[in-house]
Amino acid sequence: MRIRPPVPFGNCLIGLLALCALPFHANAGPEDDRLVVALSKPLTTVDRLYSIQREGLILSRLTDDGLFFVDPQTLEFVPLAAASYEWVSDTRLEVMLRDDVVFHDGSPLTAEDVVYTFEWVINEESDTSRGPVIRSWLESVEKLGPGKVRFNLKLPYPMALRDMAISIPLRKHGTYDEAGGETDEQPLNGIGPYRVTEFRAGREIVLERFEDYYRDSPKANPAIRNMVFRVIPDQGTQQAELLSGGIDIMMDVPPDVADNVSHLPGVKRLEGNDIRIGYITLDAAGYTDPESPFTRLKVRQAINHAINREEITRYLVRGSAEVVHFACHPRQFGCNADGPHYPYNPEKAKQLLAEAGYPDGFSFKLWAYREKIIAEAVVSNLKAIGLDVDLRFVKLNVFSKVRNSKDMQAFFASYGSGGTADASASTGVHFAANSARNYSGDEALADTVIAAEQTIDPDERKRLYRQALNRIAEQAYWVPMFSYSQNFLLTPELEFSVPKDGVPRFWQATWRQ
Amino acid sequence: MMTTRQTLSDASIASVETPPGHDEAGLGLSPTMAALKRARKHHGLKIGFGILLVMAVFALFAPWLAPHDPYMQNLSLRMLPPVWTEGGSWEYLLGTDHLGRDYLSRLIHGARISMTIGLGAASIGAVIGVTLGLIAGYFGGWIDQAVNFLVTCQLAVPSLLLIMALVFVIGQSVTVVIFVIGATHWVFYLVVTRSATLRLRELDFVAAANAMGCSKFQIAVREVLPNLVNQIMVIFTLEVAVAILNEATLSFLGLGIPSPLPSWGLMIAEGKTAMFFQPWLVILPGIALFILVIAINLLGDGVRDVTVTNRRN
Amino acid sequence: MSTASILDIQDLSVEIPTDSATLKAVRGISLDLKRGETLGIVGESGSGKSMIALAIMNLLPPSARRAAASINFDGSDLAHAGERELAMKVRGQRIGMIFQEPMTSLNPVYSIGRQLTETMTLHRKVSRAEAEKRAIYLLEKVGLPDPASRLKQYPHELSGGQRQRVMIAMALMNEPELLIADEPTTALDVTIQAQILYLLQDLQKELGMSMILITHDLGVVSRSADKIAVMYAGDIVETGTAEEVLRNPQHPYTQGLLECVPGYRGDAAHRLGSIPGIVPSMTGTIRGCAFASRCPRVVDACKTEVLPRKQLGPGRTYVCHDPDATRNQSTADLHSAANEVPVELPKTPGEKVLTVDGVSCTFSVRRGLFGKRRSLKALDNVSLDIRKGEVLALVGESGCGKTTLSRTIMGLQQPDAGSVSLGQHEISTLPAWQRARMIQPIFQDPYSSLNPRKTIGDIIGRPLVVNHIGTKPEQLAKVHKMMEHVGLPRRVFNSYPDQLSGGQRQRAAIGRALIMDPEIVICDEPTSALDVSVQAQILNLLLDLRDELDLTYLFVTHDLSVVQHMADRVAVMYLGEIVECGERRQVLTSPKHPYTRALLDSALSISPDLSVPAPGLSGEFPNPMNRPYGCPFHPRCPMAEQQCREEVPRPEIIDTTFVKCWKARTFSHQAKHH
Amino acid sequence: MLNYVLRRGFMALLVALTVSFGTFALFHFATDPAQTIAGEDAPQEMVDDIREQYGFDRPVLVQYGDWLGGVLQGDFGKSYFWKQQVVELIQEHAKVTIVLALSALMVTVVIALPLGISAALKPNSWVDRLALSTAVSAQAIPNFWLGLMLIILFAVTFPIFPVSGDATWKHYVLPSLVLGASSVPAVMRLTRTGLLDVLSSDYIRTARAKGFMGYQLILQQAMRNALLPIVSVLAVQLGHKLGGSVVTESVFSMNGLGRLAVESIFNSDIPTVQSLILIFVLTFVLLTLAADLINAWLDPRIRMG
Repeated sequence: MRIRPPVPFGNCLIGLLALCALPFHANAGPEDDRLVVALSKPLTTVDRLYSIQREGLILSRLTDDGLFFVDPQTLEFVPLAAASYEWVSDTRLEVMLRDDVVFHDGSPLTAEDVVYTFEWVINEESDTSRGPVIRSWLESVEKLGPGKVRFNLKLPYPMALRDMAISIPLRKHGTYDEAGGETDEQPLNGIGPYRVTEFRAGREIVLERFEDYYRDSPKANPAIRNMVFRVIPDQGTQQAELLSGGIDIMMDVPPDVADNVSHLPGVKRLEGNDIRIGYITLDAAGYTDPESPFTRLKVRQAINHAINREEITRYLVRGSAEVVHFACHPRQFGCNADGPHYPYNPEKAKQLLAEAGYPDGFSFKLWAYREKIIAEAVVSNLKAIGLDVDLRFVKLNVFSKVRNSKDMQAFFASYGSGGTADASASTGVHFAANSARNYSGDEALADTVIAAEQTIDPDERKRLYRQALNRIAEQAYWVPMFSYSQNFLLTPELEFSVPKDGVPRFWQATWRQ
Repeated sequence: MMTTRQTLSDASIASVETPPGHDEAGLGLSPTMAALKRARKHHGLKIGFGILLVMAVFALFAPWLAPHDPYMQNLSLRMLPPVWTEGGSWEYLLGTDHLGRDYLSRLIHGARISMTIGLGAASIGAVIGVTLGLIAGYFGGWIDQAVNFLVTCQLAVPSLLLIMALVFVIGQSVTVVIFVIGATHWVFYLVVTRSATLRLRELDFVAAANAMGCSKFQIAVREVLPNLVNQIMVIFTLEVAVAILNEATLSFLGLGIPSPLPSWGLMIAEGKTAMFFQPWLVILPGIALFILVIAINLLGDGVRDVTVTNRRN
Repeated sequence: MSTASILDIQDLSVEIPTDSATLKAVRGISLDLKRGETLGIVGESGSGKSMIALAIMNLLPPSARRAAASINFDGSDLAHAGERELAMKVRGQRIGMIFQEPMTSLNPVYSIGRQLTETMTLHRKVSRAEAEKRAIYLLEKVGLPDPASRLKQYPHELSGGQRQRVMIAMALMNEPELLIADEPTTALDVTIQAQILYLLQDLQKELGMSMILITHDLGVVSRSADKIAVMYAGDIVETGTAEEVLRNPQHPYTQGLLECVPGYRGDAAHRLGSIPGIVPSMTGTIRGCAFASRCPRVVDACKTEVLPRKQLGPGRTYVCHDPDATRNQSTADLHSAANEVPVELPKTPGEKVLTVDGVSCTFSVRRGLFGKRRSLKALDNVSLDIRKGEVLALVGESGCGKTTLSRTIMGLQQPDAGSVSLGQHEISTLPAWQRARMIQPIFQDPYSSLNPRKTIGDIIGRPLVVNHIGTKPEQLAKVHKMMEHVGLPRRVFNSYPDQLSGGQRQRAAIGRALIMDPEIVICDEPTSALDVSVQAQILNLLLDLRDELDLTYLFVTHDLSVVQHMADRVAVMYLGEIVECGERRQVLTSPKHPYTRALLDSALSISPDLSVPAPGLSGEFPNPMNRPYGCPFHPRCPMAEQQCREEVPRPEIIDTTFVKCWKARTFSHQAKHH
Repeated sequence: MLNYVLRRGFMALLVALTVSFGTFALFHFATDPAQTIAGEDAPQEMVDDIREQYGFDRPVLVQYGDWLGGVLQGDFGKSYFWKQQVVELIQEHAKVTIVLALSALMVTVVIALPLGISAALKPNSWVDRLALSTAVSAQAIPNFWLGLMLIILFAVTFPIFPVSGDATWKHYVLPSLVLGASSVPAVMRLTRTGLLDVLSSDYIRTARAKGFMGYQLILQQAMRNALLPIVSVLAVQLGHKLGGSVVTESVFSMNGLGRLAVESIFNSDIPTVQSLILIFVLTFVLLTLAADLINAWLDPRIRMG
């Protein structure tokens, strides 16, 4: 990687530093034990049950605890508010609760609260964001004793712990009743290590360490007392604020910006993993046109050979990003296949095209909704083998509309698996029969994927996923591109590390002494 | 109906001057010649025309004049600075962008896009606006009311939002941008055409045409329209400038010209994230835009000064 | 009345720089005005007469440059006074001014009261109440009824005549010693013109003011002015008393101008004199005499030598070489051949070519932003016929419906009731092309009647093209022939209207009207936008063409001297009705309707020995939206009785004249004994 | 008068309905609001569920009627994207836009009027030339680019004003400048030509003949007439500024209505888009109505007809 110091505007450095003198906001930093985090996208609610945004996930890891959580080191699902659990059968899970967990309002967590939370989620009326997913596997919840609940599943579902860990924070009995619920003083009544003291929708969320948090939680004793999440949609502003001390950390920094800014004094760069992968889906099923060139294997293979994934990953994605060869993130459970790789080879690509009957190429639209630079680089690669590509770069909602109505010949997209280190979240989501993202039209493959999702035995699951992934690679349904890398910019005073799944856990942050 | 009688007066300077600049034989210059004569003395017009000519040459012959292929990516040569700064090279005079494409070549090709969009959109606007204005002004009555309603609708919605919504929903492409900008910039033509038509309709030469048996269509097209040409021309140039700025704004907001086409607005948007560190990425296309638009505006103002004479009416 | 000078202008010049050259609007004129006198400055458009008026108080447009040896106004030199001194002490204080356009000369957004009183309170310590008192006094003086309530009104609520009265009152607020009236009546109807001139004359006498009256109308100046200065091309070419100048003109231009006025020579039907050529370019210096190129008496010396100003007596001067060699040639003499043969009186009336039968026309008009639609009856049961070969003059003031009638006759306006027939055919049933070949218009304003984007050749030939008459070469030949007919040189074929003078444009308009060989030509005030000398040319041309081409004219006009000159029969319109219609001689010498009488009285012929007659009509031309009940004329009629207020008069025929008046018989009887 | 206001009001409603139905249909046919509500990574079941739950599968007319019915009862609905009552959402964002629009208008007036007036008083002088070149350049500078240049300038060289956000009055200085500058050319030119026209009119000559001169002539005689067109154009300009200063708000990251509108468009947040359109249209029509009424007050010809 070639890194150039920002010479032409060296004085910019001084200027940006001068910004520090400005009384922007109450200063962040160790002086008042206050960590200010910049959010690019506004959060419209602090209740994780009603938000699926990534920002919501990051926040809820501070304010909420579920029965389980994802261990940042191993990425395994381990008990959190639960003391222990036991699979009574393939479809029956019993969970024992801790007895020292209290809500932010001081009341203790009881089995009633757990039952209430899950019943609320699977109730159609409640309209929670994760309801449909949970309903698909959870039949009912029942209280077995003061600290014991039982979950009755509709079918064997290995990812139940994942869902409980990521999607279902525990709520106090009656939270969503007319009378109960949120007030201005207490926007959220969770059991996490931080409590919400102020919530200004779309602008700011203020958290304070919850001193009554249960001592033997893996998340116990966070170092920093106050946390503020400020919504600053503009990257440039975030940079200026970071340099002037208005914020302590910014996330999702584009690599170019990270390169530039990290050379200024007073800024530290942190690179981290992300479980997100980028890929191109090709209309192998011929949804757009039964005669579509993409229905031919050789065309799909040609495209796989045409794209210079190494160069794109190295120069554009950068950081810890790696080229991926299969339809999943290598860190995910079950993501180990041995099917064919397609190295960059434009000559071979042209040859394959000719063999498929397109010596002069053909024209098609490539749809994309994020990382325009990469999309452009892909287009450039494809043009080099004689294809006439029209890049349709659109917003997500348009993208979805067209994708869901199966009107795309090819699209570049990415998927973060909701931070789940399991192939079911990537391969499963993309190749299930009912998935709008599935353009393979391969029913056998869909069956394999479903089978993997409903199998508890880890080895059997691994085998099924290998089978599916190899099939995808052989048929070249996808062009798997790369895994992402995350860039953080932070004040050097902050000590913080990025977990493997890419979802920051700010309760781990500390001030450097 | 209550017409004030035309009167003899030497109070107004205009009538002293009519007919303007008689020669010995009592004949003045023809309108075209007179306008050309004035044009030669109009500095703004000359400057504007000169700049435009140069830019038009660049736009027309971009493939031959640009040093590189504007689409050619070289990922290992990303964001080179311009030649005059440290690290710049003569190979890439104005540096490269975030995909390693030659910035100068993209700027030159960008002139093409701006001009195409400007001319295309302004023409579409002109066709819509002039037609509606002529119809509304000439026929009046409920047609005028209906057109007026359309105008109110058009004016009441913030035009940039409307354009954005349309492009967003229809999809991005050069054609779509041209049509959408054109279809939302006809009010100015309409208002001017309509009021001029209303005024012309009352003039006696229209009555004379009526009396000689011309059809309404003939009158509107053969008698009224030629008299609007000057004004339409002036509006056209100004609307070209407006359309170019609109396109740049749209592209800047990410709803205009699709990548990888080198639109100046898009280039500014792409350079924006790095604007504190690679400011040329933002400054250069902006200057190009500014020069093009100011040249068009100078030309437009000049054309107006030159063609709109202080005639009697 | 003292004989001391109140205003003495020496060597005044005005220059106006334009895009291409500098226009010398006034070229070193000198003038002298005695206290209590009225000086009339006459000249055609472009002669620079208004510039003098503006130059005296330095009110010229910002670009204009004024230079003068001195402008001595009662001891103070206005030529060298600063702007501040002029504004504080002279303008509106000692010199009042009235402008031509009453419609635009008052500020539309302020009330009459404010505009009147501020004239007094601006630079003097006068209380508002005092100023208002004076305003009310003056408004009454200028003949506005109910003056106190007028103060709250705004200009747009008043008619043109009323506004001009307000302007006069405003000019008089500070009892000025000198009143400058720049074409004060040109924009007004004849009856109002007479009223205003009478008022001015009256006030001047009463207040002992001096006055400068600037006008193009020789009739007006002959009645109102003590002394006259004649202007041509920025110079004063002749001065003297009104009597001297008008009865015994010395300068060939003055002579020529007078010959151009219809009715100057008394009898009606002879050819008018005319001045050939056009005014020379006012840019650059003129060598010798400016009039030389048009002068019938021109000799070589005129074109080169500096002109002598010849003094005939005190205040009686003219600027001319007055060459002996050509002493007996005058403009009139040039046309003596034509003059000796009076145009024949119409032979026995021909067949009816056009019949208007009971036509009514109503418009609905919305006034203002908040107004409701109201109906306006432009024509009320009008009947008329025109016979082959005659000239029917349609006379009336603005708003009387004469334009609507002519449009209806041309088929451009659908009547609500009644019909217009051309020969045997009703006009609405005729296809446009057929109608176009039978009836063609000539309009008032030659600047708006020709499409500025077409060449003269195109314009004249257009009717042929539209109606597909003849082949291309035939059309071309016809256009050339027509241009010859109307006296347009061949080389203007490819010129645009803007390149032509007003007279040439009107000739082109006539050519366009005649190229289809129509039976009837409707001339809608064809000369009222033209200068007198050009008017004469056009009138002559129209009469010549009638004889040559056997045409029938409907001649719409407000000018009775033109009617006198042109018409065989006359129809007088008032508020959308024809109130009198008959043979020209009958109508003009023994009018049957009081309105016709009043029109005749108001028409000011050139007679320096007469003054402006006292107005015979009260009030203003009414708003057509509020038609009076009964006889529409009754509010202004000096003879109105109960019956006139209640019943619409029945039409009747008296001495072959059609008339609509309850009092017609008594009136014509009275008139005979008058 | 009342009749006139009612007629205009009716027109406004008609316009608002037409436009809002237009947008509604447009979005209905081209985008999938369900995905917005569900989010980027949402699984299929969730999106389908939402589509059904919100009734996006019903005919467009039914959906529009539903929404309109709510509006008539004062219920503007809940934002799909923000999960908040639209009314509250708009209230929050409106403050920024109103302050920005008004201060921008002030900038326009403060620059354009004096410049236009002095240019008209001394045509062809250096002031006139300055005014005209200001107008020509301001017309040619892309608004967003001017904003970026100011940000670079003020972030780097003169860090006096903050370059983004809307927290304090200081945050409004640069955006107001940028937004205000965009309407300077139009207002300036109009002031200049309007005043020139008035000054060359007959009634000003009359006033001079009465002894008016200098500032008295301008203020007491000419200004009121010259104001008429300016009032109208300022109303239109203010209307456009209130109607979402999309560009300025984006460049300076201000949470105004313009950005809200853009975000809502991008997210197919139909209830918000609809309500905003309704508000923009009504604001515009009301402002032009107000301008007409002010003009009627200034000019008796309009007042009395």
